Amino acid sequence: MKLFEYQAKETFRKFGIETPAGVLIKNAEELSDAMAKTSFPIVLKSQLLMGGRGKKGLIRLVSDEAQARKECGELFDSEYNVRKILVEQAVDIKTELYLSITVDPVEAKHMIIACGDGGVEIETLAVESPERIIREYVDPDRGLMPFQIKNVGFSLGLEGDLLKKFSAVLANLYKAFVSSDAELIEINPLFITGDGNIIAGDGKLSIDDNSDFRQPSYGKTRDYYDSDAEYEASLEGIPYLQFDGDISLMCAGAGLTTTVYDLINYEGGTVANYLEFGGPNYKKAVRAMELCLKNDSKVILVVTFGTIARADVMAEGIVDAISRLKPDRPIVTCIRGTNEEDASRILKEAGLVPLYDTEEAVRKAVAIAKGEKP
Amino acid sequence: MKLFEYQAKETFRKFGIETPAGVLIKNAEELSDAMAKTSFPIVLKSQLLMGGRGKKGLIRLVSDEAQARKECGELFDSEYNVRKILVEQAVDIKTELYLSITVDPVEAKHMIIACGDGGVEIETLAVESPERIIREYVDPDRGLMPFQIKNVGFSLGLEGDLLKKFSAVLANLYKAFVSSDAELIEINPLFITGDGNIIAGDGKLSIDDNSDFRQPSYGKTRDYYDSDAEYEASLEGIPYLQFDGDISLMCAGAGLTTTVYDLINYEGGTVANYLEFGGPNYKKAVRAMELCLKNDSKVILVVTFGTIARADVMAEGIVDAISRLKPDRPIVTCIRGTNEEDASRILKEAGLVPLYDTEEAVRKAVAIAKGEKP
Amino acid sequence: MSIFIDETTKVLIQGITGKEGSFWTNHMIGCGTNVVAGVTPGKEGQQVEGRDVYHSVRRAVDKVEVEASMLFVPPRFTKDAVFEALDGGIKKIVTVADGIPLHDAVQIRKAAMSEGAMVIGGNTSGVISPGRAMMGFFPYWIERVYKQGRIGVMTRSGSLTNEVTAMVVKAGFGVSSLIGIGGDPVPGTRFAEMLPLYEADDQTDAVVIIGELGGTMEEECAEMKGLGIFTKPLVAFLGGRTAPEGKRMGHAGAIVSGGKGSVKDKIKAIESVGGKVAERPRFVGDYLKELLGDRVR
Amino acid sequence: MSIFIDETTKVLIQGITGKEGSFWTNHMIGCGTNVVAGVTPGKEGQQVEGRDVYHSVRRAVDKVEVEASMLFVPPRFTKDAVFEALDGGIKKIVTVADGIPLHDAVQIRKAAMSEGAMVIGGNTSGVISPGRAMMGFFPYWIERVYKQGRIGVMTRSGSLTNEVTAMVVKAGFGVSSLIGIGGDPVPGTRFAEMLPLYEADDQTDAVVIIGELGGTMEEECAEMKGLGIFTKPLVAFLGGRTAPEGKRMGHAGAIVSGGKGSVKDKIKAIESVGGKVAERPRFVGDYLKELLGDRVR
Repeated sequence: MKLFEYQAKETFRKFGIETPAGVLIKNAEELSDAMAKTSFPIVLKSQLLMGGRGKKGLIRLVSDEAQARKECGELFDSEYNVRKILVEQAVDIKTELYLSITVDPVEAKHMIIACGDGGVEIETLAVESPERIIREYVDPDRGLMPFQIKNVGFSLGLEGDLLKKFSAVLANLYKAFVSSDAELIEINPLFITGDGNIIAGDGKLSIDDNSDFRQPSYGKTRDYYDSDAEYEASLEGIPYLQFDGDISLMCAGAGLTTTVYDLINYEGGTVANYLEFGGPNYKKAVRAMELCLKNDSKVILVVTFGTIARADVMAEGIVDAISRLKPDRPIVTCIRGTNEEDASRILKEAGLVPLYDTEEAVRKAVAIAKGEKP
Repeated sequence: MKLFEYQAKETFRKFGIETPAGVLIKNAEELSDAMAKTSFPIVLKSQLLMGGRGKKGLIRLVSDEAQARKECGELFDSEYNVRKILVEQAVDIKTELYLSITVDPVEAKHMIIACGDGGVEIETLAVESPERIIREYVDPDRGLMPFQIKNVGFSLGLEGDLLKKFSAVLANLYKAFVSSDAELIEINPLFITGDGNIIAGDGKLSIDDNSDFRQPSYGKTRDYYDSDAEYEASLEGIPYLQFDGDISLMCAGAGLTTTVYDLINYEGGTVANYLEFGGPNYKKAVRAMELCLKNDSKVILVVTFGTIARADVMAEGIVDAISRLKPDRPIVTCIRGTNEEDASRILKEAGLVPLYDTEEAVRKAVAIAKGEKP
Repeated sequence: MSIFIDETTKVLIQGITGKEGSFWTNHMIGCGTNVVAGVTPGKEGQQVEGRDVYHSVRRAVDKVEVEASMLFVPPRFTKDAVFEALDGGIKKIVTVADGIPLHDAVQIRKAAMSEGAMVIGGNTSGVISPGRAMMGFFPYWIERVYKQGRIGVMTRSGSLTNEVTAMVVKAGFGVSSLIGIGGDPVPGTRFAEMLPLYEADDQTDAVVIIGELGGTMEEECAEMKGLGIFTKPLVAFLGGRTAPEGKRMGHAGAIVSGGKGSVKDKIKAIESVGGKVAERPRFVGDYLKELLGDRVR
Repeated sequence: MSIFIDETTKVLIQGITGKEGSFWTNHMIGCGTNVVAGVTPGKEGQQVEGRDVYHSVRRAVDKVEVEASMLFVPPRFTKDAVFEALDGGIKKIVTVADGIPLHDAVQIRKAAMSEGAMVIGGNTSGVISPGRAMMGFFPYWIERVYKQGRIGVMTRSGSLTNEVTAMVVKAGFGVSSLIGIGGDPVPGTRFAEMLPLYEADDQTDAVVIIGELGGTMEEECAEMKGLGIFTKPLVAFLGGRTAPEGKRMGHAGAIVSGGKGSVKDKIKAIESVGGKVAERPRFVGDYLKELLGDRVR
């Protein structure tokens, strides 16, 4: 689960990493209070999970009250889903660094990534100037050792008091990374201020979903999602992505669903939504179909090839969903796997035409989406 | 540093391991208050660092107030250095276990030792019935894993609720071991009570002296030492052991001092004290000689063969100590190593006869102790 | 023997008395697997499918020779169970748990590497050599997917594996050993680490990789082939060719970022060393025919 | 080369700018040691004895080839410094620090073992091959102790080593390589682990062990000799024969408990495999004469 900047910064502060003085506001009315607690110039930072907020004009530096009120209103009214703004004191920046920690799946280690060019997109830099990226690998059993912190600090060209302060930041960031079961923790940029302090300018923190049980719950709120449908799907634990095409996918298995997505594109079709209800969700056909029906799609395509997710259970679920939801659009089914003969019988009894070949099913769905009679 | 039972039990409780209800008293007058807080039968446990307290009659089970007062008085007045008594509620014991953690220097792992025979001396059992001892090795980087706790528990024949409670005790004991930088942490016996609880009956905890800087200070008090001299020496950081023979050792280097101790015994002499002032203490000749002079020894034997502990500095220290303390007994010197020529000159100028061969020096000291003129 | 496991491999089942554990133990035996014992703490003395149950791995290996362990253990206890198996000296471990915490997965792989063991999974159906043995849960009774033959299959998926393998069988081939390394971001074993085993296996003529966008596992395979460590024909099917950048589509490990892990890169890497990449599952069968010609299937 | 180090071994000094570090760097060079560089965080750009100082081991090994590292680092930072040396790929490490926390020492030895490295110390004077090279601090200028020759010496002590080695020299022999494994309860390397190196060393005719009560290191040596892994003459001197049980006499590791670690046991073990145990330092020379006869000394 990706957290917002303000949440990442809360975590930073909890682990002793300094952030700019700031106040989180939920609407334009709260701006007065926030301004009372900060002094100009201030930065208005829209709390959105997407990257490139700066380029999209979602972060604004303002130098007086009138400007602040105007720009704050603009942000809340923008085309993006801005529900919270972090109002932060501007910082006297001397230089900017990049610092993050993630896992390296090949080495099976924690990987610290640092760079003297703060504010850049690290992925871009990795392609364009890989030699500027500093990497330090940490044995997960041993944890981060002091010499490794120094290695990073010296590679960044830090010395003396600044090296000491940076060492504390990195040690604390590592603690936060491990304690939070993070997939990624990132400070970009990490400010070095004119008076020699080190402050987290921006923050990313992504928590491993599989570690929910041992992490404080951040609660799934609408804020985290681009659309209502994605939010609703997440509450059900159903992987769901919103697109704006014609065909609603209702497939099982991440790899198979992705493959069906590809095949639709190959065949000239368009996808209305990616929806995967395999694994532990394979009995959630009703909820899955409800989600699909909220789209303006022209057809629902069901493709499964399950093992534990039995074909007969899948088929029953689809039939049950149809009888409950009475969908207003045709449904193409291609349900295979354990007990697939029973599945075929169930589908036929419900008046559906079971298919057995994925490509055939995809072609059928694309044809329907293009106007062919089901 | 070895801690007293009551201190070990404080640590146990801090880490969530149950101990019998108890009150520590410093004199017989405090017994009334202790009895008010417990109920009979109670156990009076003399707080001494030596082993075999039970056999020496230093632990007494008493069943009424009169008996308690009588035995408590006896303990405080005993020939041993009883300065504190732990007054504990007696426990309804069903069975007793042994449980300890130490380090294994060969495997470089933490080693859990457990045994179904609580209360026995584990070293004796190791010789007599080694097959009864359960060992579990813990990787210090990974820490104790749940399956290892279960391994120990099942080997002890525990199941169900008792296994669960034991697992908590062992997990907590391991945390205490690591957090305390312990050389040894031991619960012996570990009681299983009639009502199915697990309680630490006795406790040993020995903290690594090299880890002082990161451990809470227990303070060096007279309580921990068998004699005043050993206590005083410990305050100086000088390794010192009290014996009752004729020759005071004032040597440098642990191995060499031990060897001189052996050689004196071979030559028919007896040792008044073992004293080692090498390493960082090599400039403490005055304090070392003061300690020696407190004994009824007949001669002081100085043997060194130093590298960083320079011979000339040693010799100067001895000469300085003599001029300050004016010792009432002869001093035999055998000071070698870095700058040994200077050392010889310094000793000769002070009227001493420098020797160069350890055995010769030992023979000389033994002869003096037996009455020969220096 | 085949890759990883065959009908002689002595297999222990950790979590054998659980619902899933006992159900699939029955099927593993049905598939030919040599299940020798099981472990469930607190259940020693019981039997499942005629196999003795022990309290712990250590107590099991004290009594019975064990070469591989199959874990039916909930994700949050998987790390402990894997470490227990490693502690018992077991060098082949399969864990099907879906939902292993990421940081646990890192430690699991780290431990396996440092102890020279191979952990397959999590989030996988496991390993199967059709007609001989399996560790995991495959509908081995569906002959149009799990037909014995001479094609090795490695996969990050579940349902997609059935889809692709059915095409392999439809083209007239069968499967020698199928290894599901799992869909997690940090699998215990990576594709490339299996290739030397397939290379050495005289029952495998070619290998099919069922991969997807994200990560670098397919690129690592290409590297192995480029270095000549793997020389047999290689055909890949990769899901997510048309996936939009930055969206998490597919498994948790399947995210394309900064141009790395894109299917385009993977195709380039594989084709540059003479491997084939099939655009559709069906084409996998076509490429195998092309590469193997009329060789015994 | 001799055991562990000779005049060609490329030695790095960690903590080179400190008082002890710079003083003994001068002497190590004086003894013949090939000191190639030094490390002190924050002091890169300086020189000590004409050798470049780097911020870190990694920066040093990037520039200079290094085979061994000598640590002049306070005990509480020793674990970090050893791990840093291991991280730099250095396989021979000597640490003289006296006062390394016990739990740190366990992790140091653990790390060395798992990375196939050898850590000598702590609480030792180090390693010397007289007339050729040393890592540590020995008064190598005292010829009646540090005379070059063909006897290997291993020791847990400092001053006692001078005492015993002087007797070896007095008897007409010299020292090939002297290894001080240190007096701590958990030394990085144990006696028995050095024996194969002495066995292979064509400059060593016999080995003298200077041990003491406590622990099982001398017994492990006897086992190596019993197994035929070490076949050269072995003479031991053991301090603490008459030490009372249960008292901590000698080094921290030197405590006899429950009949284990007594000098009596050690003597029995060594003699049972044909080794000699000298009751007095002087006898060590006598036994060497007896065992080596008129062999070149």
